[in-house]
Amino acid sequence: MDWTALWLTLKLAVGTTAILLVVGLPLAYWLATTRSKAAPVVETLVALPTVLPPTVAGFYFLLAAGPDTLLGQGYQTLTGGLLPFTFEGILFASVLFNLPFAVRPFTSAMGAVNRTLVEASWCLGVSRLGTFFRVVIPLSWAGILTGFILSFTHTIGEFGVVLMVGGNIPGVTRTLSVAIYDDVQALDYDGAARTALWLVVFSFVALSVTYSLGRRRWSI
Amino acid sequence: MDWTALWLTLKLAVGTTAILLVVGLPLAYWLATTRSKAAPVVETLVALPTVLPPTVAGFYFLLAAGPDTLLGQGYQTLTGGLLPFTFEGILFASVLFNLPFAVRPFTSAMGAVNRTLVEASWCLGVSRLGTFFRVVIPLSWAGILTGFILSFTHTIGEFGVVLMVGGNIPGVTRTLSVAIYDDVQALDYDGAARTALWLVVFSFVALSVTYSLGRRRWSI
Amino acid sequence: MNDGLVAEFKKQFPKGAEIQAMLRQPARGFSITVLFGPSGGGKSTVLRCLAGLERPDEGVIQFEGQTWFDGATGVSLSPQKRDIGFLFQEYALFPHMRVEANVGYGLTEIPKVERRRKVAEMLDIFGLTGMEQRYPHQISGGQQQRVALARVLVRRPRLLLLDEPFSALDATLREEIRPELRRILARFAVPVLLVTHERSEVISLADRVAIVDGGQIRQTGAVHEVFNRPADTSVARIVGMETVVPGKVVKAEDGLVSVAISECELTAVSTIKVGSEVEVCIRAEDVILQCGDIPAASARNCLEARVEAVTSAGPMNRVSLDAGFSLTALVTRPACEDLRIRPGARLMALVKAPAVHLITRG
Amino acid sequence: MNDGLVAEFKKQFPKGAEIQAMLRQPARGFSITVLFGPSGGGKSTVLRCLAGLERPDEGVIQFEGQTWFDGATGVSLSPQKRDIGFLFQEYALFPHMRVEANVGYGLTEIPKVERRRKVAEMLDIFGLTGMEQRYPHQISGGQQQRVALARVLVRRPRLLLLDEPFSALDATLREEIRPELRRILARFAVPVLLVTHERSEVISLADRVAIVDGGQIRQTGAVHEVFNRPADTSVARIVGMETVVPGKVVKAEDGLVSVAISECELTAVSTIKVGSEVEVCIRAEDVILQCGDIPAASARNCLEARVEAVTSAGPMNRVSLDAGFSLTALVTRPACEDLRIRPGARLMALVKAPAVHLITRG
Amino acid sequence: MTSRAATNQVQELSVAAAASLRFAMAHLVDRFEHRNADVRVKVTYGSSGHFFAMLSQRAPFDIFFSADIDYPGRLVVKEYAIQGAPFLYAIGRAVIWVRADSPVSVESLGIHSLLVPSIRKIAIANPRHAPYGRAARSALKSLGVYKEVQSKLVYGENVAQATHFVKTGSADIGMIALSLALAPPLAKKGRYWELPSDTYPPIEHSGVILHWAKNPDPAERFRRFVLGTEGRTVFKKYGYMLPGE
Ligand SMILES: Nc1ncnc2c1ncn2[C@@H]1O[C@H](COP(=O)(O)OP(=O)(O)OP(=O)(O)O)[C@@H](O)[C@H]1O
Ligand SMILES: Nc1ncnc2c1ncn2[C@@H]1O[C@H](COP(=O)(O)OP(=O)(O)OP(=O)(O)O)[C@@H](O)[C@H]1O
Ligand SMILES: [Mg+2]
Ligand SMILES: [Mg+2]
Repeated sequence: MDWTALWLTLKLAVGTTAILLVVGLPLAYWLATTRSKAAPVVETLVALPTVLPPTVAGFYFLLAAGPDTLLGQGYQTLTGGLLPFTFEGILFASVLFNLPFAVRPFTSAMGAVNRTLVEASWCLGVSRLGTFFRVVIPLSWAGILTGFILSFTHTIGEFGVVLMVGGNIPGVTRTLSVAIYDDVQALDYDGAARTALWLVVFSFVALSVTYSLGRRRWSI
Repeated sequence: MDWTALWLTLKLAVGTTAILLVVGLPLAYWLATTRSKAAPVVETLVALPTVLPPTVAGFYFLLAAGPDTLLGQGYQTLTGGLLPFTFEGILFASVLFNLPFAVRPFTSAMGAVNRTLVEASWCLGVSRLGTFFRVVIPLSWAGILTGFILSFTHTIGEFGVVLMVGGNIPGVTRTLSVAIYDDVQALDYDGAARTALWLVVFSFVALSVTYSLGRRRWSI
Repeated sequence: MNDGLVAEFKKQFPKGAEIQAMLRQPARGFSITVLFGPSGGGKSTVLRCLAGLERPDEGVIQFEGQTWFDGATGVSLSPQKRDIGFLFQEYALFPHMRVEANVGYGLTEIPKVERRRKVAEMLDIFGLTGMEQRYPHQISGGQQQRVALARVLVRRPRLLLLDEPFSALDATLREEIRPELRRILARFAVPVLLVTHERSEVISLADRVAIVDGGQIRQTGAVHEVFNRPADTSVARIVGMETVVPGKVVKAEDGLVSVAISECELTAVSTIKVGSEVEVCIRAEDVILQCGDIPAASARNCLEARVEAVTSAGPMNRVSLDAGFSLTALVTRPACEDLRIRPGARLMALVKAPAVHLITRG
Repeated sequence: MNDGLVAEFKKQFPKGAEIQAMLRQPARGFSITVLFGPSGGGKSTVLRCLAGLERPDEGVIQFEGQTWFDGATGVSLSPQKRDIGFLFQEYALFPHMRVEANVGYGLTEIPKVERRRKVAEMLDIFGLTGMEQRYPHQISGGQQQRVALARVLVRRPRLLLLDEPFSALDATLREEIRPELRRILARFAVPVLLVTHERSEVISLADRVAIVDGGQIRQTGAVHEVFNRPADTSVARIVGMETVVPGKVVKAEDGLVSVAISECELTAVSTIKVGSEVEVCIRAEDVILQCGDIPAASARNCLEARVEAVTSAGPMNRVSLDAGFSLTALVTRPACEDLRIRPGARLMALVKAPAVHLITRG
Repeated sequence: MTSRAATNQVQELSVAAAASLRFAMAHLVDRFEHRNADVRVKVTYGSSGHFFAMLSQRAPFDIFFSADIDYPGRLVVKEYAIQGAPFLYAIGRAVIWVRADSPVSVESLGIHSLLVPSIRKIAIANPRHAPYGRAARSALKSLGVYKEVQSKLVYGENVAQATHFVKTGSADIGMIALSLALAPPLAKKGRYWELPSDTYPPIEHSGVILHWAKNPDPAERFRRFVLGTEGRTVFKKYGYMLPGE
């Protein structure tokens, strides 16, 4: 078992979902409540990266974030480094690539929240932000859990983008899924199976716990 | 532009989502309404394929559906052929691999349907099945749309499983995403970019239309 | 066997109240049984158990010889198979359907033209014409309640369960709707179980009443039985003090009718036809007592009465009278002294014609 | 400037009704204005506009000198900034919170102990003790309504907007809750706008009443003004026929009180303190008219009266009397003939003490 | 003090190597590290195409061993390499491979084993970009069976994937690298017949040292080691031909 790869995978998956929660929840709420004509366009843009093969998407990400581009140069002046082949790079790419798996479920769940309850909260003097946290989020909990689980598992399994953007550097960007992929490529079927089994067992436990905890006790 | 690949991609994406709707909606309804202890386990099993790298998942699918296994032999006696390297094979694998992207959003949306409305329908003499179609599905529409969009786009972009299970046979299993991947591998960046642009534009239009149509006019 | 509704069951909510029901609706055909009682008494739960939405822990529910639920054998018919009409206290309109589609929802088996006609008729009755194309969130609370009512009534269920069908309607509207409701129900000949917390609604609607309080059905019977002879003080507190006696219309003229009750005759304001069996209701505080001769008075009904009992009720006394039928009056304590009202005393009871409320049955 | 609520606005629903409101609540401090009218009249919409949940198309809403809405300048304060308490007709309890959390929801800024105490006090007042840990779907309809009421009242808003606060409660409970409500409201000195479709609730609660029908405020004023002098027939139809006059309690003894109305004195059953200003309500059908001398009668109030007008009302006649104050009686047509009731005639009007309803203000 | 001295001395060498080289490379690294205690070699395996795309964005590798000659050539053209030309270190050999349990006696039938009627699918690497795929296609053409078998071909992303197809039983026979057929996981699991080397252009494996190499000295040392006798022995053992042979 490659423990650094496991650790890296966990870091990537947790980091990605955490960022997706922070970025995705407000974005989803905006999408769910706005009447702006721009909303379907934004939703479409969010979903678009998924239609490209991951490796190719990663390739374009490399191109876009490379040292020759404005983006790359901007990032370089800000941080002194480049995104490709770093952990930050795969994290960033992973967030971008998992955006629809989080934002879509968030949006559909928030759109289904009873509008009167939001109004009730406002009339009880609770700010929009407070209402968002105390009413909208709990009431769209199932959808948020969905987004969470989908982006978490997808991040764990994803290797195309990570491989391309991260360069498969052990301890930095070599995640478990990349490792398993390598093992299989190297015909090390037993090694791959061992790691995969570990991954599956670990995910099974994590998901089971999440699902059990995620069941709600109240009813609509 | 590789028109057969486009056609095949469409066929695969439409076929996958269609099967996911047929299989996923009842499964999701069961998951959303049951109190069975087995539910979290089933939900976890559904989500599990996603934690494996697609190529590796495809590899295990090949192992499981090969001529040496019970599954493979059973399928062979039934249909006279094998699953690997056929359109049916990639369709089947694609359904399996996209299951969580459809079932999870379906489940969370159906779980949020007001139970009293279902009861009201029953009391108006409408069967469980009728209620499912006339009340549950319309009321979880946003979530169903989410599952639909996520699995559709993910099927379009997915190439790991398709490549492994399908063997990249032109006109049979060579989808657009595989073609783009090949172009990039062959350093035909212009060709890849052209195809990718097509794919993106096509998806953009399709998604925008879907999103615009999918907005509901009623409120909860 | 084939004897209407027989229900006898128990339902315990986890960490909550226990609800016990013993209910019989012997009559077949149209008749209204009202479940009446304070908030939280268990009325909705009883209806939900009858509808098959809640599963009792034990007991039996039978309707017209068919077993709907049997705790012993585990039989439990689905709501669809029970063929009931259930009006939810919270309306439960389908938010994704327009008013028209909501009302026509249960009418799947009849042709479209027929369905449209029936729906339009119902909407007309409930004053909802012109709102066919609105979604539930685009109509007012009372309008929503009427849509829910129309949706239940447009079908022809075997049993109607209505949970507070008029709570969001104003008095005028209620009075317009009630006779329509009776007309429809009588035409379909369906028995009705109706929940309310309004005393006036019990008297104006019920053939039989079941008093529900503290999770139990305290008393069941004809309205005048329960209202005149409450089984215990909790029922008495719930029903208030009312005279409810059966009578028959013997004369009708110019908007006024004469009703025969045992030996007496009372005048009431009503347009009910001669020969009708009616329930005569008189509020205890509407009865004025006088001694000696009575000069010309606007009160049409002067009854000779004998005092049977005097009981204290707060600052007032409750006087039970025998005026040919049992009549209750509520008088102030000083008046009791002035008139020397005590058991055995004879006096005149005055009741104005508009204070005599007549309720037709059937 | 600093003069309570001034609202004058118009709201047009797309493809729906147009709602117009003109409303002034001049008094500061505690006072109840009731919006009264038939279902679909526009009551909820008026409240929603005042709360800032619906945006009027034009007009102005000002409260205590602060502009809440101004169609001309586009000002529109958020509901939070208006600092109101709004009770929704459909309760709008948070399904994911227990009763306790629902009630304490708006109390974020005070310490936890204090919050618990306040919540417990409210639950006690509304008879909800023991249900703290239940979710809304685990309590009955009436209990839900009380939770919603408690949730609004536990805060100290500057203005209360209550949309049908008692529609799911039984009479006993209402009568228990109303004085508590008054007590709380008087303590907080908040003005209240309350929607109802129950006539009795208007009389028992309102200081001022606004009749809402067909999307418009038809008449506004003190309850006795509106009820005794309806501006047009639609208002008259809505308010019914009632006598409502202001009076003052001058004697109280043993559960009975004497109320002075201009020159007369009436006896009523009440525990109101001497000196209180009250609204005296007498239902037209509770007034009995007699000619000549009156023997001992249980009716405590015998008033000399002069007939001012007789108008027909269906099978009955409506008799307007001057008994020192204006009093309306409803009598059958034959009685009118027997007693020769016509304008100018003098006779006695009998009203039983329990039929004199006293409502305290303030 | 000692540990600090150690860290100062030990240099890390980042190697990007084609996946098909894994077994030979592991052996080489072992030997090299044995001799050069001051160098720690970290090898990353992957598709040569991927590496090319990544190296075009200056992926932080010191030395790149490709499974072909094209990608290193392009890197040289882009002036990303230290030398003016890629170094050629081995030449791949292609074989026809079946699982040990296959009824087809590939050793005796040779190219005709592809024509056995029970063969339904033949796995090769994608000729578009995989060197062994190109070799397989040329061999099929020059042996005159391409037309006959074309409809039975399935294409792996690379030669490893073509091997998976056969290994899992999904394809009945495959054209793969000798180095894979000899690799420990497969050595006893299958039988093969080597394609005559004149039926396909040589599969030249070459490499480059990147000009941004952090440690050019060990990289150069490793290159020389690989090209030296010891390296040649290893490659030979793992089923490669050697340049100049
Ligand atoms: N799911 C539940 N779990 C626990 N207790 C419950 C549940 N549902 C209802 N109850 C309790 O059971 C009692 C009866 O409830 P029910 O809804 O039948 O009352 P009701 O008579 O309809 O009252 P209302 O007039 O207020 O609607 C109430 O005290 C209520 O709190
Ligand atoms: N969103 C809407 N779109 C169109 N019409 C509406 C909308 N909301 C309400 N209405 C209409 O406006 C009128 C007033 O509605 P409102 O809810 O204010 O009535 P209300 O007086 O509160 O009635 P109730 O006593 O039945 O609750 C009704 O006729 C209703 O149908
Ligand atoms: Mg109830
Ligand atoms: Mg309303």
